[in-house]
Amino acid sequence: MADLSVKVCGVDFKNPIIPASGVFGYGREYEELFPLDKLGGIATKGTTLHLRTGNIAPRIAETPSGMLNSVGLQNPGIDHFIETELPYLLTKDLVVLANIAGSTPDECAEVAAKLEDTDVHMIELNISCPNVKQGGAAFGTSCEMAAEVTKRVRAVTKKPLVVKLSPNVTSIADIAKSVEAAGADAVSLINTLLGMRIDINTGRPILHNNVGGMSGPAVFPIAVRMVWQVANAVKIPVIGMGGVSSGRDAIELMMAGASAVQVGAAIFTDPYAPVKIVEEMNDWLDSKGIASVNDIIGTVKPW
Amino acid sequence: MADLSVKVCGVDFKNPIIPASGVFGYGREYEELFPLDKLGGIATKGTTLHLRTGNIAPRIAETPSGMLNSVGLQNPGIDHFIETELPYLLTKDLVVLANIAGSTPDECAEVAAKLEDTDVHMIELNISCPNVKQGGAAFGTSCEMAAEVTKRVRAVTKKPLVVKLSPNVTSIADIAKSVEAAGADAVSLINTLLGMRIDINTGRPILHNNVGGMSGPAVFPIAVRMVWQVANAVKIPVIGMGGVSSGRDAIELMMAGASAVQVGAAIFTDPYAPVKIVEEMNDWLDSKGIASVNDIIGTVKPW
Amino acid sequence: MKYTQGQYIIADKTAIAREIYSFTISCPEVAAVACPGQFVHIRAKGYTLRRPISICGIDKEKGTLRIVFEIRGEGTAEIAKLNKGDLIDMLAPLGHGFTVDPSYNKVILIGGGIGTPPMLPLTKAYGDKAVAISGFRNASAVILQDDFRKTGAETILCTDDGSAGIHGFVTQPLKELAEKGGIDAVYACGPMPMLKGVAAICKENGIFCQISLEERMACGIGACLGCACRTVRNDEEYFAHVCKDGPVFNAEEVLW
Amino acid sequence: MKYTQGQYIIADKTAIAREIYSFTISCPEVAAVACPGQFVHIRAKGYTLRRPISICGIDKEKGTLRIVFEIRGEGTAEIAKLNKGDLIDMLAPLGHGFTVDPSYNKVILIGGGIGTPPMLPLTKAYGDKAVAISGFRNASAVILQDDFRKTGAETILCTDDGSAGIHGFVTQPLKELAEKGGIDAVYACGPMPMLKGVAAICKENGIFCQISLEERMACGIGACLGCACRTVRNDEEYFAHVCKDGPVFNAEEVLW
Ligand SMILES: Cc1cc2nc3c(=O)[nH]c(=O)nc-3n(C[C@H](O)[C@H](O)[C@H](O)COP(=O)(O)OP(=O)(O)OC[C@H]3O[C@@H](n4cnc5c(N)ncnc54)[C@H](O)[C@@H]3O)c2cc1C
Ligand SMILES: Cc1cc2nc3c(=O)[nH]c(=O)nc-3n(C[C@H](O)[C@H](O)[C@H](O)COP(=O)(O)OP(=O)(O)OC[C@H]3O[C@@H](n4cnc5c(N)ncnc54)[C@H](O)[C@@H]3O)c2cc1C
Ligand SMILES: Cc1cc2nc3c(=O)[nH]c(=O)nc-3n(C[C@H](O)[C@H](O)[C@H](O)COP(=O)(O)O)c2cc1C
Ligand SMILES: Cc1cc2nc3c(=O)[nH]c(=O)nc-3n(C[C@H](O)[C@H](O)[C@H](O)COP(=O)(O)O)c2cc1C
Ligand code: FES
Ligand code: FES
Repeated sequence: MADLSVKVCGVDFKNPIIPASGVFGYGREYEELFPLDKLGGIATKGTTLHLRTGNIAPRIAETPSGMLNSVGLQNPGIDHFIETELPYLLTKDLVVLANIAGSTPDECAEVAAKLEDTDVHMIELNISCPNVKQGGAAFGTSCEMAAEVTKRVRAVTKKPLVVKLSPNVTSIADIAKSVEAAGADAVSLINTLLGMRIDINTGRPILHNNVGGMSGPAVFPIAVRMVWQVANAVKIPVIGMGGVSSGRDAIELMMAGASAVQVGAAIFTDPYAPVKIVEEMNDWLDSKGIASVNDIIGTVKPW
Repeated sequence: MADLSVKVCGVDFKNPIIPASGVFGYGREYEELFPLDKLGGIATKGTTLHLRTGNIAPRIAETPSGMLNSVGLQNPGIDHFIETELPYLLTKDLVVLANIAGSTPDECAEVAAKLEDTDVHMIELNISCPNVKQGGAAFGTSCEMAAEVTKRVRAVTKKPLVVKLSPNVTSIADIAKSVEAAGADAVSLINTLLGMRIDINTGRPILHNNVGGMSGPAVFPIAVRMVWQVANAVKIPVIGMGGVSSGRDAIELMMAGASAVQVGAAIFTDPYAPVKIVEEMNDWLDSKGIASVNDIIGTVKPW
Repeated sequence: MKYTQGQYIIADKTAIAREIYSFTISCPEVAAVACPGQFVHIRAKGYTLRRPISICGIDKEKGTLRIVFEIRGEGTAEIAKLNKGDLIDMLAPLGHGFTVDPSYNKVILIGGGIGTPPMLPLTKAYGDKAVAISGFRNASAVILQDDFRKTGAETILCTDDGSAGIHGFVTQPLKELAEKGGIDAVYACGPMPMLKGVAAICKENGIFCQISLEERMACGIGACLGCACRTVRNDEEYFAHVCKDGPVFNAEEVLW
Repeated sequence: MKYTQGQYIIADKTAIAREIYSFTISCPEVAAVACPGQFVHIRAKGYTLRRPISICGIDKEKGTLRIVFEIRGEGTAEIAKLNKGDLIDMLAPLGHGFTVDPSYNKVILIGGGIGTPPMLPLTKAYGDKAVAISGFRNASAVILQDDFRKTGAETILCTDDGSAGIHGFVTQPLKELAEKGGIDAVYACGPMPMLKGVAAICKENGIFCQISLEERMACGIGACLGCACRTVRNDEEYFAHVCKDGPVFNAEEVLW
């Protein structure tokens, strides 16, 4: 048994695997299959100040080795989260990352402020949702906006602040440096890549939102590259994600520089994916005689 | 038999399918399998002023539904192309797009100038190769640089000038508008997305160049989105590519706004892919009773 | 919701029409809790998303489920390649099924095309209290009529082109029966225009109506919010999810 | 280069060691033109890139090819799932094979591990003029020794751990034979360190040496420039491509 525990900005994870925001709800649905405390943490569904009904369906399309979604941040609002979902999650033995979003820096700060008096472990500020018109991706695609929203949230919270970055940018390393300078304790990446599918028989985009966020195995090589670039650009920890579907993928992302790994779309293919990934990582480390998963973080040797 | 012919900036293609630059060499190798005049055109391997030996191997890695390459613009130089490859290709009944690149705007212009006295049908200026240190992607990721290099090439050529765009940008529509304003007759997209894979057993990137360009079916939804965005942003024609592997894909890209379609990585999976795609497009159009492929270009009806 | 994920043996496979297959799957723990109107979420090798397919038969004694599906695209084509004896990967049973009320004396069950399979276990539940109306494009698309007859229900067959049964849509016999009166409930599954037509007739005649909806799904269990469906509950708009709140909804709740 | 792409029937499949399979493939037009040292490029269902596998046997009369490959990753695992009677999609024959010179009187053929299969047809071509040296990790990894013996060649078996044949590397017997003299050519395929060792011994002893290299490939036919290999030709550096200029190179041309 290798030691799988990691520490990310002072927070202890029993293992580095975390279901990504948006794919796992608030965990309840998957409890039917396995106890949540098998997981290192959970990133909860992106939550805004007020209830959001999200985009009109269809919201899901399939792509080669991946999928598009245009859920559009449907969520019951931060108050509901704090009252109904968070207390339950906090009874479990895992790290809770509250994923938050907003249409303005003010809204993001207001949401974060509401979490300040809770026992939530970390805040994951989503500045990269491609599926909402205002805020969302716009924050994540300019260094200034990214820094601005990070600063505002930083000002209201002492919780470890993870800023979640968009891959739909020319230089993700520059955005990462901006949010680091603005006070982020960590960055997480990647959010989804903007994509589109058309039903050629109807001549209509499959998604009612026309475009949506692509995720799943297809995006994995882009995630590896971005995690590597960002890990080399900033001093704060990086939480990696994007297309991870096996223990080998998680190890690859950690070698590229991730201190912990989130798992998204793979859960739709196999709901046990996060649990299996933990086991596969352990088996691989054991087979290599590596005592602790910390010994592989950022160890890739470039040519 | 539907009419598959299309016209792109005044050049007639008997059908809209073109093997993409870099995957098809100068066509000779594939002639063993089928006559080149089954194709609408051919985009030749990216050619620079002088011979380039390219990057050190490994240059190829596989990814879910895709691949990475880091060939690094290996080519025999423009003079060799003009003397040895072009005359042969011009004996065939298809449109020849000479794909060119350079480390500086000057070099690009010099290469284009050399083609001015040849009978090549179109120039495809690659401002987006992620695999070379200088020039390459750098030109394609800033509106100013993209416009600058386009202007310089425009100044020396009267040939239809297609500028090939990089997907590794925050707004590909903005880059497209810049090159349109700078005198491009058409744009082609997408080049490859920058990605990385690591061999976890050696702890080394699989590619000796560390990172490489991702292509293949995995990137198709990104190509559809970008073609759609660019087609809505510019008035010049768009040549679409990125992950096309079937007649349905080609039709989808044309509905999104492409006037012609290039096929890259799919040829590695099935060398007959471009020929089969032509047949599949024809069959689909016939089955729908659509008389001409022109009737589907840009017809997607957004919600 | 009680569901499991597992690999189950395909006990039987039959092609029942062109590109339409019937699988009998041995999955006692699923069969034990499954209800008419629920669905299974099937993994297709090589594809990221599972495919939702309705339950078409539940044999609690034998511990088997039956599904009937049509090849519509790449994923269903991949699933159709599985053979008797192979393992099928399912997340099941999922969703909220039909309301079966033993006090009802006469119910009408309507299936259109590949929407007929989920009506079969419900028809079985009502037996001779049921009238099962099925509609298809043409004679060669007709499926499951023997199965419906075996339930003891009265069966009515319609085809769009009249090549089998009544020439016309399922809404025709429904309208006649509804106007005659004495119907406690109508249940339907099929294409959207059909469901709208059915719902309208029921509303007009004040008959309780449940319909089974389709939407593109990812998780299948209510976690991803992918399969939104606009409904009204307690006079308020409610963003329901087809996989969890449905696929069966009371017709009056649905915002078409 | 004369090659074709097609779907060919697998006439025979055998597991010859742990995770190592031998396929006999009925492909008369490929067998007719194939030479020792060439390879086939096999499509693996669900994967973008084909897998290059050396030709291990050519039966021009029966119109069959033989390949022997090891499961190394996902693609070869997928190919290994194919069974006798199934179709295998190949682009073949590809590449530049070994130089077979009838005037040679004594040649040494060296295979290391999964590099032994391509040496078999070459050994057959030389028959009793050949000494076939094979090296493996251990006894359980040993393959093809009966086949080598049947060619009439003298065979020498080495294992790294001495669990079969000579304890040690293939370079040991090679060195002895080379120093004794009378060798016209040495041919080798196997891991890089082995090839380097073989090339060094041949250089020292002035023996003509050809080696078969591996590189990651996309097209397999010289079009994509993916499989670069640094070589020297006519005293100039030449960026060769393993799929077209190789996989067999004269050892002295290779820049290691
Ligand atoms: C609750 C429910 C029950 C169903 N029951 C049956 C049944 O009993 N028999 C049957 O033949 N079909 C049924 N369907 C429809 C079936 O799910 C689709 O035909 C199937 O998903 C299409 O997949 P594909 O691989 O053939 O098509 P593709 O076009 O390759 O699928 C691409 C993606 O779109 C989704 N998709 C495409 N069409 C539909 C659709 N109509 N509904 C939902 N998702 C879709 C797929 O699931 C997949 O994610 C049901 C759908 C739902 C939602
Ligand atoms: C000319 C040539 C002849 C060969 N002959 C044989 C043979 O006769 N028997 C045999 O067992 N193996 C042979 N190999 C090696 C074989 O091609 C690889 O083991 C195989 O491609 C690995 O694929 P995978 O799906 O198992 O691994 P994966 O790691 O899943 O493959 C990922 C990608 O890397 C490539 N790759 C991985 N390892 C190699 C490698 N060593 N060489 C080239 N590409 C690689 C794959 O082709 C694929 O594109 C030969 C290779 C070459 C170049
Ligand atoms: C259905 C769905 C909903 C998502 N919702 C959110 C969200 O609310 N907030 C967020 O930060 N990311 C959201 N994401 C992005 C994921 O958290 C993750 O960044 C992305 O999917 C890449 O990982 P993957 O390839 O493993 O899925 C969502 C992704 C999916 C597929
Ligand atoms: C091996 C390889 C080499 C390439 N070389 C070039 C090149 O020289 N010039 C260029 O403009 N694009 C080059 N490309 C990019 C392709 O032309 C194309 O834009 C990209 O691969 C996306 O299409 P696909 O997904 O169909 O492969 C290359 C792609 C591959 C796979
Ligand atoms: S499919 Fe995920 S909520 Fe319905
Ligand atoms: S693999 Fe394409 S040139 Fe060798």
